[in-house]
Amino acid sequence: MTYNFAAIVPELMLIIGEPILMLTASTMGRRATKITTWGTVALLIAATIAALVGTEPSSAGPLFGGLLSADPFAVYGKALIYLSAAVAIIAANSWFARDDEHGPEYPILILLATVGMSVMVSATNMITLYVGLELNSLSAYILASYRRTDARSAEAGLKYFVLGALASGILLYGISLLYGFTGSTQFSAIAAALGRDEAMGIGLLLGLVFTLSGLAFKISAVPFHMWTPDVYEGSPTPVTTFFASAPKVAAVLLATRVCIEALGPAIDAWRQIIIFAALASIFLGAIAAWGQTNIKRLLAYSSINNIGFVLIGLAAGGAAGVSAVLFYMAIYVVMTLGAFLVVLNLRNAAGEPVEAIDALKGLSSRRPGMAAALAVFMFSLAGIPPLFGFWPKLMVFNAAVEQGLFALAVAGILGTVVGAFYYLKIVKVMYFDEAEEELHYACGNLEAAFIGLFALIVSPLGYLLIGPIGSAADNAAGALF
Amino acid sequence: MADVAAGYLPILLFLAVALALSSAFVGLPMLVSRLTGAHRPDPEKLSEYECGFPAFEDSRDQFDVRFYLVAILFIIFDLEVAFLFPWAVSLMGTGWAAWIAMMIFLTELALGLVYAWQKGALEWE
Amino acid sequence: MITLGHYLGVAAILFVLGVLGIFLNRRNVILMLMAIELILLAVNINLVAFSAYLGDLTGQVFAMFVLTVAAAEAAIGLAILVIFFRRRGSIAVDDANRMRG
Amino acid sequence: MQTSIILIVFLPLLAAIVAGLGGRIIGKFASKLVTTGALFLSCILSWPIFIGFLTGAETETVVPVLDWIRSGDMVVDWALRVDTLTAVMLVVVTTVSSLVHLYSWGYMEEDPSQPRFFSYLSLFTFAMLMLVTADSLVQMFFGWEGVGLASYLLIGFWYHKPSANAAAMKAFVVNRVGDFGFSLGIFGVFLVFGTVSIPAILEAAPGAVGTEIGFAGMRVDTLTLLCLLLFVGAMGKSAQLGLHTWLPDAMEGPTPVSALIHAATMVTAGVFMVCRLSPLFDAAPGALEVVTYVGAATALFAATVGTVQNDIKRVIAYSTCSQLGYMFFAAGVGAYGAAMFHLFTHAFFKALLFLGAGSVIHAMHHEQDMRYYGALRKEIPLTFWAMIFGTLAITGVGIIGIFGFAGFYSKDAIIESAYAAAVMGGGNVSAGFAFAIALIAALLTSFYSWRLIFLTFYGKARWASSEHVQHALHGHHEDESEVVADHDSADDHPVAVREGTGGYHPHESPWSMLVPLGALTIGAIFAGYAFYYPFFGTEEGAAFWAGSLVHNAELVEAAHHVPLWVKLSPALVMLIGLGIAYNNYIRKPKNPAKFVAMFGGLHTFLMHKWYFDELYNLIFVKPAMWIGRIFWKRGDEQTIDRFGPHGAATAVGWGNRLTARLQSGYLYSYALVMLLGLIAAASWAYWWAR
Repeated sequence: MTYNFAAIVPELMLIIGEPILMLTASTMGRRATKITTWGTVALLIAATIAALVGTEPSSAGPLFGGLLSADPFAVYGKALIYLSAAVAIIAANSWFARDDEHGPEYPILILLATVGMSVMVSATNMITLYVGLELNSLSAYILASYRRTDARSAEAGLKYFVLGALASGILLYGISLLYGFTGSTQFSAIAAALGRDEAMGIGLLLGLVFTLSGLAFKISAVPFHMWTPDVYEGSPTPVTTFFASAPKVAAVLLATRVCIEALGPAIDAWRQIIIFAALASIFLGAIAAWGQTNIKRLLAYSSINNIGFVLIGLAAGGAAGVSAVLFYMAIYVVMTLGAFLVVLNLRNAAGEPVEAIDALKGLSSRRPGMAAALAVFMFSLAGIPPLFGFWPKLMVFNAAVEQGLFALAVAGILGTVVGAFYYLKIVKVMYFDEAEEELHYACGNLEAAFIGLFALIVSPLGYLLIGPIGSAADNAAGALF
Repeated sequence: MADVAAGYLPILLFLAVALALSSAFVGLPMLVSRLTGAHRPDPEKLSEYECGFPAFEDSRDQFDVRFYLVAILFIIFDLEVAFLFPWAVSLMGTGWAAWIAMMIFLTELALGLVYAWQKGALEWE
Repeated sequence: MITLGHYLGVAAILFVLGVLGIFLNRRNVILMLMAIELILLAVNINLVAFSAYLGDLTGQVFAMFVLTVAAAEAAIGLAILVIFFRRRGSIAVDDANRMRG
Repeated sequence: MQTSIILIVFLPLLAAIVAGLGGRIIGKFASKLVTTGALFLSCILSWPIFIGFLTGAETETVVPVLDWIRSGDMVVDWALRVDTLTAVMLVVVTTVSSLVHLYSWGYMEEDPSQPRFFSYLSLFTFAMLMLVTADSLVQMFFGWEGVGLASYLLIGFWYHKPSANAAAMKAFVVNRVGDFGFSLGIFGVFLVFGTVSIPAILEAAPGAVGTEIGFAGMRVDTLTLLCLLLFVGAMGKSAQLGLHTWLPDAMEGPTPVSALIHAATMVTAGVFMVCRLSPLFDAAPGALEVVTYVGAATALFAATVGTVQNDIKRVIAYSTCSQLGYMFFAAGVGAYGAAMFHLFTHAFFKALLFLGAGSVIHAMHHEQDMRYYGALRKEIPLTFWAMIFGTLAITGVGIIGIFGFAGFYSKDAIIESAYAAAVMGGGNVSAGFAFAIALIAALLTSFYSWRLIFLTFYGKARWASSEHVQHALHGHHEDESEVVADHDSADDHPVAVREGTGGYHPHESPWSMLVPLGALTIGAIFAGYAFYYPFFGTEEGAAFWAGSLVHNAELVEAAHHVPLWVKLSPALVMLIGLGIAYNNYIRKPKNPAKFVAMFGGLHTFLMHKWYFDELYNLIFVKPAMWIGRIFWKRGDEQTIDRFGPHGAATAVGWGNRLTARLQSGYLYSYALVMLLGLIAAASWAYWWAR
């Protein structure tokens, strides 16, 4: 047995850096938060570079006896995850600034979650999958209830924990059945066993269904989405920002890898389930978002809605479908981070963060730049051309049409029409309503720069990025086939 | 049938030994105190010992939340030890790599303990 | 003779009990934590039974991981519960409904 | 030519970005200068291309911009395609847009957020240019949505007006319905032909004649289905009957916007699309018939409603709707050249009428109701003459064989084509229907156009009772200091106040508004005369269009040789319309009131625009309200009203209530939903395995 440590340098950096930062922080007193924040950001950026640079073909194969893989698919996911986690950490900095709760633990917890996600996207074995997933989840539970003085935060943590534990129980039960009936926890071995059996036994089918259901929880696909609005609303906004970005990428990529690499030969068995989840997510997300008054809740339904479109790409399968999924996630992360960054910087007269959609009234006249950016993100999330958000939607529909899933694409397009309503509502409030109360926008330069950058990416100028992102996504998708 | 029962004989022996030992631990101090004349009962001493709680209260009464903290720390360190047993059993076959891996694991646990200590999580007050 | 089927049956029953425990119980969140442990136990029985049946150690290794992760999970669950209790003064499941819609 | 094409398309985008992002830094004057300058440059570059196509010096050119991605079989290169059809659109779009930019200098003078306005205008122009230069359907859809977005922003530009706000929403939502059809059409095309590249589709279209496809459980003709889906998109964008409700409401936007977007360019996108895909439509006679009927019905419907409107802009809006109907049925009978010709001339005279109306509104201090106008001829003579020429053009005044105003040629071409198509090849019922409607609509057009002129410029002044004018006189309006000054001077020199004026003196608009009016007047006079043969000649047409649309030489030739009575009939009905208008609004101004008293039912019917909004309310909104009373705690009438006749909105509202109930906040109910999902999936898998 050989140990190719060179291939997991990004993870090693994070794992070794984490206790060092934590112990330094615990002896540093007041400056600890600053140290861990920027130390973590630096670590994440370094890990991103290491991940992107260190992909020589020799490391692409199975590592550690097939537990992990550092193929382009994993690298694509890691780069996205590390960068969006770094943005989430930076975003928290000024938000927490005015209360004492921003301990040095916050970046550390995100760092731990990031290690978990890193393992998730690299896992090629059910055991690593589970360990990565749990490392991410356990950190996430704590993050959700991070604001100890806030009853809503505690409630969010509790709900997330109970439902998350139930979901991982379901997932594990499914994995145990898959293990029992295929004789392995290795993705490739499971696929081989599935390919061998002409008719699938009921045990195997149940295992497949349970595994997918457990994963569906993490990507908050309907009907396993119930936690999402409550957790998004209750968690401190920077945490919500984090939840909406990196873990979504990790979970979607993990689900994709499981579906293709492990369950690929059984595509006929899971495709219908994914299709149902996709359509249910699209429509439920769009419909439920309609009446929301809290912007974080609205964005939660928006993420459910968008995950539905991602699942269309997954249901299509094939290299084109997976590539569309990967592309979608990249753009989705940018849009959602941008939207949350704007929300993070809203303050009422007393300096309290505001979350009500009504608070956005008249934003356009006070902070036209901010309002324009949020409008761009909203239209882009709705997939209205010429904004960039239109393109990934087109790609998933296209992948579906190519696979002959014409009805699915039609229903998806109908979904975009329905979905446009609530995004429009935000724009309407910002541009067409008179301001009621004095609002402050404590937007630091760094945040403003991020907002500007993200807005630029999803603006029509983003289409220039189709080439590089598209080829990276294609390359990553190619690694699964 | 007899064969199966024979297989459980060691357990029966264990039970017998355990019973004997625990009886001894309960009985001996009582016996010794009587013999040495140290037997001076007062209400405090006669009340049932229930890990820090006054006895005979409503069983649904709330625990002090600090017990939970201790419980949390205990669970972690208790169950991580579950790794040690298979590791120890198979160490001959798995060699130095396994030894290093376990040391890293234990160091991590120790770091966690240090952190908890630093934070004052081990103080009762 | 205890066959694989028996083990799987026990595990399935435990699993169902655990799941039922989560959504039939409306009083106490602690009971929910116990129900979760029950589910994980069912999984472990499955894994170990399969491992023995297949003559493959992976299942038992997996069971060890599940066991330890479950411990960490329980610890975090308790911690969240403590926070929740401090804010609400109750651990009734019905009280966790400030956010909805 | 390649460079100039790139410049034409991207200069407006650049200007929009500069004015939009840097508007605060460079100030409003510089932003106005940048956007207007860029547009004029685009315009100057466009005309040589158009003339090149006229003289035959230019040929079809495709400028690749970006390899715009491949995803599996779908290859979308981003290329700008310029052929004759595009050249025509380029000229129309850039000319009208640059003039509207200039006009807005004067019209938006007092608006506080001018950089934003000009940025939107330029952005719109860019999107429109993207639409007309599209080489693939995806690219066209891109521009299509872009113009919709810009239109939404511009209609709602005066967002402090709740009606503008509602109108913007309505326009956006109705257009989404149309776009849904369009996007289905695009996917259908991709499914059938395996490509979205327009030339490739058109090439493959004849091969698909007679094939069938499964849709909604039925077997239907492939091409008919595709064309109808695409046409739904055209209907939405071009405000055809059924999806027309947004256009009149869109008049809430600033008048230059109405001129640019809702008269000359965006609303004609549907016509352009049908012409661009004319080989596809031509291969689907069933779809063409639908196009003809819808176009003719719209022409009649909008013309009738136009006769009773009192808001000057709404009259012109319904007129636009009606003229778009003309263009569609021209395309429907196969005379694509005539449709494009009318699109071309219409752009000039309709933009002229809108800008003229804007000038009147400007003079009358934002009063838009014609009942408060009258006798403005002397006060704003230049505007008056511009409007007169616009009216002469739209009503189609001219003498056969000698000279006529723009509309004379293009409208006659359409009417004659309809007649020719009706009698050709054993008779075509839909074309005959269209021909009859066209004559009636022409009469109505003449009537309402002259009614507008007479009510506005002739008769007695009726300004005094206008609230807006009153406002101006008493200086309540802060930003109209100029008018207040006028009023003061009137006080200083107490002259006899003319009856009905209330002492108000309308003033002619500034030069920046008059110059565009002059330029468009030239277009309204000569655009028909100058370009009749290239657009609608038998041989010249074939040479000019050069295959960029289907040129049915037989039909065109037949249209040139229709009987004399057909040729004379448009002039005749025009004169009748003029006569009725003159009789009722100049000679006997009391007649309309009597007429209303006599035919109260008809008048009410027209005033309510054939009860379309009411019908939609009844079908979509009322049931929703009823359901709403069950599910809504507080009746959310506002929301529903705002989104009006849209089943989707109400269904969403209803579903939302349901999901909110599901999301009860209780942990166990969440767990239950998860469990039910799990059981459902497992049962499905079990069923599937059997």
